[in-house]
Amino acid sequence: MARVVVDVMLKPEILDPQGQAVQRALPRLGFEGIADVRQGKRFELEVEGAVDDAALARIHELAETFLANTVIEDFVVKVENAEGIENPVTPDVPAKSGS
Amino acid sequence: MARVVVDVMLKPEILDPQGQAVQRALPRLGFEGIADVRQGKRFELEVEGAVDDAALARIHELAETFLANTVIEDFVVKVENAEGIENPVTPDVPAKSGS
Amino acid sequence: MSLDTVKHAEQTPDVELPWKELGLKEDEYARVREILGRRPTGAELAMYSVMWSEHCSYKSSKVHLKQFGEKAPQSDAMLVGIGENAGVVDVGEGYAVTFKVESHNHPSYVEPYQGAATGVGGIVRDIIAMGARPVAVVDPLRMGAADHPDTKRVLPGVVAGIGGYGNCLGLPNIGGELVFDACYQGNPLVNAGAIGVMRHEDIHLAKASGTGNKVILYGARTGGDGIGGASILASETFDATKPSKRPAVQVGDPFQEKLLIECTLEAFAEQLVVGIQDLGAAGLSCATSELASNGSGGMRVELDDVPLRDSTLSPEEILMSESQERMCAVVEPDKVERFLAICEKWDVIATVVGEVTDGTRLEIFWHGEKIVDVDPRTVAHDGPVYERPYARPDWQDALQADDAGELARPADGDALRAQVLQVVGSPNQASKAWVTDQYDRFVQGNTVLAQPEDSGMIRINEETGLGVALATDGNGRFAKLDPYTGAQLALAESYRNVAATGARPLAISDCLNFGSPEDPDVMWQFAEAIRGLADGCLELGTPVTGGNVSLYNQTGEAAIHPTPVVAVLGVIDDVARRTPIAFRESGQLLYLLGDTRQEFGGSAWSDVVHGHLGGLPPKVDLGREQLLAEILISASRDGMIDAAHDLSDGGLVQAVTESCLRGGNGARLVVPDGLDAFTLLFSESAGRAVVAVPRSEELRFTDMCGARGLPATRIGVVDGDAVEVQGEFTLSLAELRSAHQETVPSLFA
Amino acid sequence: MTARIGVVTFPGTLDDRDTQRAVRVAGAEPVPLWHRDKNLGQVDAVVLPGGFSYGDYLRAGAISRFSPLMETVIEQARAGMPVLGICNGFQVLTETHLLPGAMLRNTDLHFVCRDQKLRVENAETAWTADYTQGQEISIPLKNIDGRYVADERTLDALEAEGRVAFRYATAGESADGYGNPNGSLRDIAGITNAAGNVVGLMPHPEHAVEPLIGTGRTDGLGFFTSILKNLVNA
Ligand SMILES: Nc1ncnc2c1ncn2[C@@H]1O[C@H](COP(=O)(O)OP(=O)(O)O)[C@@H](O)[C@H]1O
Ligand SMILES: [Mg+2]
Repeated sequence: MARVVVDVMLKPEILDPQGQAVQRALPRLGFEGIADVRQGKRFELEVEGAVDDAALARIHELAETFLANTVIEDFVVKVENAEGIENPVTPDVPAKSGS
Repeated sequence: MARVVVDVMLKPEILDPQGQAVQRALPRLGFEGIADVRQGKRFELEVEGAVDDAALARIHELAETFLANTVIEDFVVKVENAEGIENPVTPDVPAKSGS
Repeated sequence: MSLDTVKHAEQTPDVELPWKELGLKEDEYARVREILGRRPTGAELAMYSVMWSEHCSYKSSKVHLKQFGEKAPQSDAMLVGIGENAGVVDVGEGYAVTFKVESHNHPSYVEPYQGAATGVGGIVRDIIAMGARPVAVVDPLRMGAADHPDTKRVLPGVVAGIGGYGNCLGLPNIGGELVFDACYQGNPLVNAGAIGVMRHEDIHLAKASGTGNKVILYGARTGGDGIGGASILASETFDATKPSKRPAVQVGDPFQEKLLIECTLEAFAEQLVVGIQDLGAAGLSCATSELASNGSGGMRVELDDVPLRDSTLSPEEILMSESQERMCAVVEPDKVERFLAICEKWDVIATVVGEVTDGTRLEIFWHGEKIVDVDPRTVAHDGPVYERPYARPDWQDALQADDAGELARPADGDALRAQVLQVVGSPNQASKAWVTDQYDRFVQGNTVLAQPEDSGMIRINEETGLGVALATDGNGRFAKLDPYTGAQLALAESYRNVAATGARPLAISDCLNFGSPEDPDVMWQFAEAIRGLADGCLELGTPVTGGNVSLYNQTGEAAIHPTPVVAVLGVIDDVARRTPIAFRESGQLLYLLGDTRQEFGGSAWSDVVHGHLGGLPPKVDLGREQLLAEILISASRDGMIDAAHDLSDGGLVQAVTESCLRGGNGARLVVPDGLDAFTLLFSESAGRAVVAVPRSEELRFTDMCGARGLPATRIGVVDGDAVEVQGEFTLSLAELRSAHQETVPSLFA
Repeated sequence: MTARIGVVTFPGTLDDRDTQRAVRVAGAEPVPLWHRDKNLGQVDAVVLPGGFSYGDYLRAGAISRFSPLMETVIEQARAGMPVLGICNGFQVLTETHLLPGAMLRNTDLHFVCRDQKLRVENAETAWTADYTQGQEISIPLKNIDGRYVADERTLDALEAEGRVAFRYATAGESADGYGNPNGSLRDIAGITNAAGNVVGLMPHPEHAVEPLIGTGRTDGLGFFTSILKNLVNA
């Protein structure tokens, strides 16, 4: 079983109240030097069978039509390898949110 | 400015209804072959200055005391390199949620 | 290219501006040039184009809307009328109430959650801007067919958005509607209403007066949201290097809005505010031009001082941005420090961005250069006015001739029983608890009545029990059959719902949802609906305090049903006397008030059983509505009735089902002389209600009805655990409950 | 001398005024407390009311718990001062670890507002003494992050020590307010610390103190009369 990760973040120009609330709390917690915080969603999909281009294309479509709302969100699809390092996928389909 | 990513996921033994809702919707959308879906949070921190061990240790502490609630959640801290590949950090402090 | 300053505009009269792309018509652009005596700067063009849009200028609707003023009934209650952010009425004991309904239809289709959420945010800011503490919200909704896959996307998102925003803001949701109809498939209606309460002396208006007073912008930072038009101007014409896509959808931050409420009310309480305006559609363009034109002087604004979320925004974009959760206050110089301190206390960013001048111009500066120099009235109030052509549609006669009275009726008691189950279990008639249970109705601790009661009711004064009631209604099917009557039926139903709870109707607000004004059929529907509403308000003595017009609700050529939604506000001296819908006591007598006629045009029965829409809607008799209301109010005040439920879509059987389920008691009904069971159960004649009368009060109650000339027919008794129609059928409460309560969850949960 | 009960306001707190009213209805004196202050100003007990402090962003209660006032509340609670956390207040108490476990999104992912039946499991805490063991009460529930979770060991310990203060009553039809509304483990609606002075629960007793308002029941008043007696007897 392979793991594919879809990260969904609000587009940079869209207000992120959650990230802002975290950032504004940091000084109170004694943390400095963090210029910006954005909060998004992470989906971990356990895929049966091979994660080939066809499978990735389907997951990309899933992300675009369902996991993310591309009116306000961007997403990235990644395959996690054994070391836990995530490689962003750039197949024929663009990995960044299309529309 | 460097980007550090903190991924926060519910511990495996905790019920994740959001992930389940996604998974349940998949067949309706015509998707098969996805055995499990978990939904978590992704924080992108824009760090001023160098992301050295000291900075990472502080972010680790931030994640442990604030970004994640380690009663229910695990977290991973990663540094994003120029290619967008995220390397999990395993410094002296354990990268998986401790406590 | 360099900054398009006023000076530059004077020197380069021939520069072509993208006025067309910004939605201005040729003659409108010519008019702008004429007003200014030169070509506008990019920033000025941006302001005129948004402020002269249909949404902000009411250019197609103005000529009709003025009837609300011309036909306004005499009313001592009106403190602030149409034209301000929201109307204000006197409810006694020194209290004033402001309320309004607005639409957020199009954004909610694109992004249901955020569209609906920001709809709530916008209406609540209108209420705060009047000086009031918001105390409740309502949400009249119209969705596409219940079983259409896209409705499964839109409705749950809209409900989650309304709940997500309103719940987080701490406003009880006390009413609304949810109607499904295929005509709304590509264009759902998301209307949101709010009520606020203040003392008379706390009423605030949107005007900037007093030379030297400071203009303070506070709340969220300004970002690139909702500035479609302006970014055309900014990126494509003036600076091609800019990202050309700015988001058309805004993300709401209810937490920020909650802070805005608290800090604004604290500033009001310390009398720090001369004038105030919320930032809604058209953002700073609207707020500055309206504040300046309603006040006595001019205004000077330094755009560089506006706190930004995105430093790449152009001045045009800053002026147009519709970023949520922002307000603009005018404050005397020596009170600025205190105002800013209150904002700081609530973690709200506040910045002085300008001041009131002794001139008459609105002047806006960027990097030290003047980029706007206009008479603010010309932006805010002197927009174009259209006399759009309208004509009675050629299909209207055929529609009305298709009489619902001809439809096949149930042959016997068994068939009638089956149709009753079918109707009370249909998506439109079924319980909406799945929706309303996602809304907090208890917060603030003053909710006397909420869904599924006839109207919401909020206590205002803990000591005296003074309260207000609000109901919203609209029936697009009736309005399609006859828009004049349909609008009056919406008014009558909402009025009746308020009276049924024991409150006295005082005033109304409305949200008029229609198709394209460029279609003469639609324009006729619109004109007729307004005429009906204005005539109706005059007759009932309930003035229109304000409202909202939403046009262009259509998919391609197909317009939605004309959908005027009417909100009636009522007042009750002591909320302890409120009348709920529940049949709580076995043995109480059921009386049907009003006349029941053969009226099935546009009815729930014709829709659910026959998929039919045709004929004429029920007849309206506003004098009768008034009489019914007086009886319901007197009966509540004098303790003569224990329950009342108005009759509307679904007819008597719908009302009895709801009252039985709510009270956990059954009812035995007898068909009175002169009526057949089918007509008794399903007719939708207006001006009716069912009441439960304790036996000890029967004589007093019937005497009162008799003396005042209201038909009151005894139709049965509260009893048992079934609804039984003698000689026809029996339906157990359990069976009715599952039919009524399982439909909506089974579609959407 | 009437008891003084502090009611904390964080940015985004919603039920502070209602809670003050409930304290008043019970006959005590409500004292508004502001999150930025450190000083509790002579109060005998503290209520952390419901709402969406900091919008519930990040996690419900996660940001508020770092307020200056909470430092003092934590200190005083450890020293025995009665503290009641309602809904968001309960979430704050778990984030501070004054109470074990955590609160997650309801299993059906919806905000739920309803009149909820509860069983009183521990009628000996500072806030529940006016109820009887096993008593069924009905008070409003309204939240989206109300699912109580803790690991099995913690849950077993809570049960063994009698620290489950309230459970959702599951006996009847859920339409009537029975049933576990959010997937809370072991139907837990509220818990207490070992000493019985710190209690947290998801439903809202402050919305059920007047016969006319809300659900029309006064089942929640017992919380506030309990604490009054507790303080007078102390
Ligand atoms: N979207 C909604 N939001 C809030 N309350 C609603 C909504 N839809 C329906 N309701 C409530 O449900 C109850 C029944 O609605 P409806 O049948 O439209 O009432 P009526 O026919 O009396 O106008 C009313 O109390 C109404 O306020
Ligand atoms: Mg009604």
